[in-house]
Amino acid sequence: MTNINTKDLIKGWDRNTIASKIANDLPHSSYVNLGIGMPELVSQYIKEDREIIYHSENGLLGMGPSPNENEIDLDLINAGKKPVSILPGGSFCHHADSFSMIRGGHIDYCILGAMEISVTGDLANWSTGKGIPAVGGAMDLVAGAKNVFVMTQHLTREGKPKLVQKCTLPLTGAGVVSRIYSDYAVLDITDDGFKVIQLNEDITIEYLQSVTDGNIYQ
Amino acid sequence: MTNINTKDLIKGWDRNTIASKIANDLPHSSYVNLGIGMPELVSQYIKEDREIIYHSENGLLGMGPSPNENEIDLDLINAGKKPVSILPGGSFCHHADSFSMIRGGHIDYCILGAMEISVTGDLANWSTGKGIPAVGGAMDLVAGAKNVFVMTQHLTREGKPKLVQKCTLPLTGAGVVSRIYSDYAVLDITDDGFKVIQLNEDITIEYLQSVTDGNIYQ
Amino acid sequence: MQINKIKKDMTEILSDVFDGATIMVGGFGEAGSPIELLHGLIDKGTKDLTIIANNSGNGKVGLGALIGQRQVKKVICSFARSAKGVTFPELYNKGEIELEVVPQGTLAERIRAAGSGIPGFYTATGVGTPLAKGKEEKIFNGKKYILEQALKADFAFVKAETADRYGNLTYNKTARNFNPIMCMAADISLVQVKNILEPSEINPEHVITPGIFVQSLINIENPIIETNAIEEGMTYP
Amino acid sequence: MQINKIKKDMTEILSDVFDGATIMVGGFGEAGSPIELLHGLIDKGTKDLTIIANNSGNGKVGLGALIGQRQVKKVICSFARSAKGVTFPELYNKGEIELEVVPQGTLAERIRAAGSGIPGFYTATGVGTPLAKGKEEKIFNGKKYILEQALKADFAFVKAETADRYGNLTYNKTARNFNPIMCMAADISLVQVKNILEPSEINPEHVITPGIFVQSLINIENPIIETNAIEEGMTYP
Repeated sequence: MTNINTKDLIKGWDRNTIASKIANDLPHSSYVNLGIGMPELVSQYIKEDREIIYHSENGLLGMGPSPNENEIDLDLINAGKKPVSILPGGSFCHHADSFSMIRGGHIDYCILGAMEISVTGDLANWSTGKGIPAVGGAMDLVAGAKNVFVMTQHLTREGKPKLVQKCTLPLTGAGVVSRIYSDYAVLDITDDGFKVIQLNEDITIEYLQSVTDGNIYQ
Repeated sequence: MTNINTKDLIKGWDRNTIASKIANDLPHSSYVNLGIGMPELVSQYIKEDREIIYHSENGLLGMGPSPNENEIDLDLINAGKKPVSILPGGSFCHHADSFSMIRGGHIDYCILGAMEISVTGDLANWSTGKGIPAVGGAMDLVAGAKNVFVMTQHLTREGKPKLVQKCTLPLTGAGVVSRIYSDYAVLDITDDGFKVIQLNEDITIEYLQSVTDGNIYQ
Repeated sequence: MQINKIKKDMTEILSDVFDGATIMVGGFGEAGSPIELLHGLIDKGTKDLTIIANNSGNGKVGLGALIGQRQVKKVICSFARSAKGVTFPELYNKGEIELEVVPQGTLAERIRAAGSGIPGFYTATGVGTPLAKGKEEKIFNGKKYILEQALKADFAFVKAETADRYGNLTYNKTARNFNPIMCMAADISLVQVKNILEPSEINPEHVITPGIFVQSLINIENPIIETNAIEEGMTYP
Repeated sequence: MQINKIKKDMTEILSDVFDGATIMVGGFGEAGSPIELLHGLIDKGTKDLTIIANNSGNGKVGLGALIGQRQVKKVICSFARSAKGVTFPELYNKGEIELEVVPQGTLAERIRAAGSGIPGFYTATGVGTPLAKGKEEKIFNGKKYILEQALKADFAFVKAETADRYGNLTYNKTARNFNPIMCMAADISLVQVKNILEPSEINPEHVITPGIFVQSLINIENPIIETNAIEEGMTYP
């Protein structure tokens, strides 16, 4: 597998489209932890037919949207340390209780970004192996949440596949990912490889295989 | 060691006197768990020069005295399931948090009754080996409290020593008791045996040895 | 669509409970004991239950009644010798019900562990006693500890003071006891609650059991007071 | 005599803190971070500290300042790569400060375990990753877990919203975070608190940290707001 020339790449779904696909797959009454960054978009695409409760691992259940400038309380922040709000029916707890929710399997869905995802569901998303090592709550989330969804570009900025036979970066967890939402496809991790659940309308399965380092099937 | 004829026994301190001796030995600002029964008397003898906080393992810190008949709330009970009160500065918690206080070494003193105490500080106080086995919180208390004090008659109703070379009954904990307050003496558990801290004014050290199955010294 | 965990009646809230289930029952003595839910189980006739609780029931009310109806095959508890216990001792002495004795703090921590995704932990409680028999030992900093395993359940039966439709709970005084950790440790937590409030009426700082640990609620405004019921000679059914 | 854990000034509350101590520092980012207590440590000049915290400080305020003063030899934390971190990265890149990385939930649970008398527990977090290296493994129900050990400290530095003289604490919103469990895990917990109330003014149902876990309090009515302080270019001392 050689790198793809990034100029030749087909443009896939934009991040809002990916976020709306994930939002559609979260059932009514789910407890969800959205990772910092791109996954935060998901909450904007939840339809009226369901209510989702957001968990932030720093002790906040029932997280609401960013407050107006005049309503900011620096004691009310999310895991990304940004000011947020709390919705009616929300609650605060300490860190051990918050991670009991995660580790105890009470969080239904956790949506995270990825650097690499292996065909067996291994995830690498916390360390490039360089710089100051910093893991935060990622290892707890992938080990504890009932379903771990990855939201990612299919390729790195350098045009290398993120879906790989075997991760080369330090793992966040082994065999933890259940589903991947990329700009090219929605794929499940199965015993037989990456199973395509939905393919971007502009690309073929052959193209998808050519930008994926691991068996793809439909 | 044969049984003592109970008619020949010297009468020792009464339970109120024993309770007041324990009360005097609890320092200001101590967190204390009083076992069900005789140890509950201790709280009546705390002097004005100190404030003691009582813990009840069913999730009550800052336990106060029995309420008046018209103030009874059956949701406010102690570990013996009797109605109690809560003092200003008290708090409620769940059972895991309550036993974190015990197991984590935050309870300074725990005062318990005993069936047998060995010369190495083993305690048996939960089972005669007959009937329905029921341990409650006794094993947690003796394993977790910083200081385990025993409040007891020196002899059983049948005139057998409770202070023994080796316990014959099922243990509550091994090497856990630090001090014994009996009707005959106050004794510390030491490497050399039962060390007499205070002897009842009506009895001799020889008499004390004769009713104790284990080395006594002053 | 709004989340609403409030069920309309006892039949609905108990609909998933099955024969052979393991059920945690909250309460310490009568405080926090979900008597009406237990009576619902008697009405339903669910059998071969394993009960995890601190006690084994008083009189012929609540857990005492359920045991009396021979719906329970095993009790896991810390103290099965209550002054007012009648049904458990009778069956136990005839060898018709099993008992597993667990120290109270170990029981609480094993339940909390199950709810927190901790499969096992070490404790000094019970070391050197008959209750350490068969348990793995390990030395930490020169001191001996035993390995205790998480204790989980299919259902938790819980009594709370207030709730909202999300399942956020508060309790009354020492009726809190095992209830919050049992909500964490069971696959499905069923809660009987005195008062149901609007979500905005419960201060998020004061929630004791967050709704994530609760699946179903039923409003029981005036629950039976066990002490009074036993004094009045009540038996159920 | 009445229990009164309130100290009169920073010198008194910090009097027992010694060179080489292990100190837990509450807070997640700036929320709940005890900045004034940390500045007190800078004034005192205590050295060779091991800090246990979620982060490694922002700017040159609070923990960031303490590290900048080279009073810290080691940091145990989950995330030492904050956007506003300056002093830790500088020393780390020069090899002049040690770092132990612990997953955030494992960090919280190790702290809670220390406070609860649990010397070790098993978790799935980190299995198969570089952070599992050297840790004992055990299989429960066919799944692999690693053994994590309790993490205790000589002192906890904590920030709370309200307190009474017994040391009962409440927190403000997500400023709760690590503070309650750190109070449990330290031999001596030192708390800076915005408001001191009479014991009867704190509802016993609403206490988050019971006074048994707190040794000393100091009233800091208007604590520094880190975000604003950094924006204004504040450095301490």
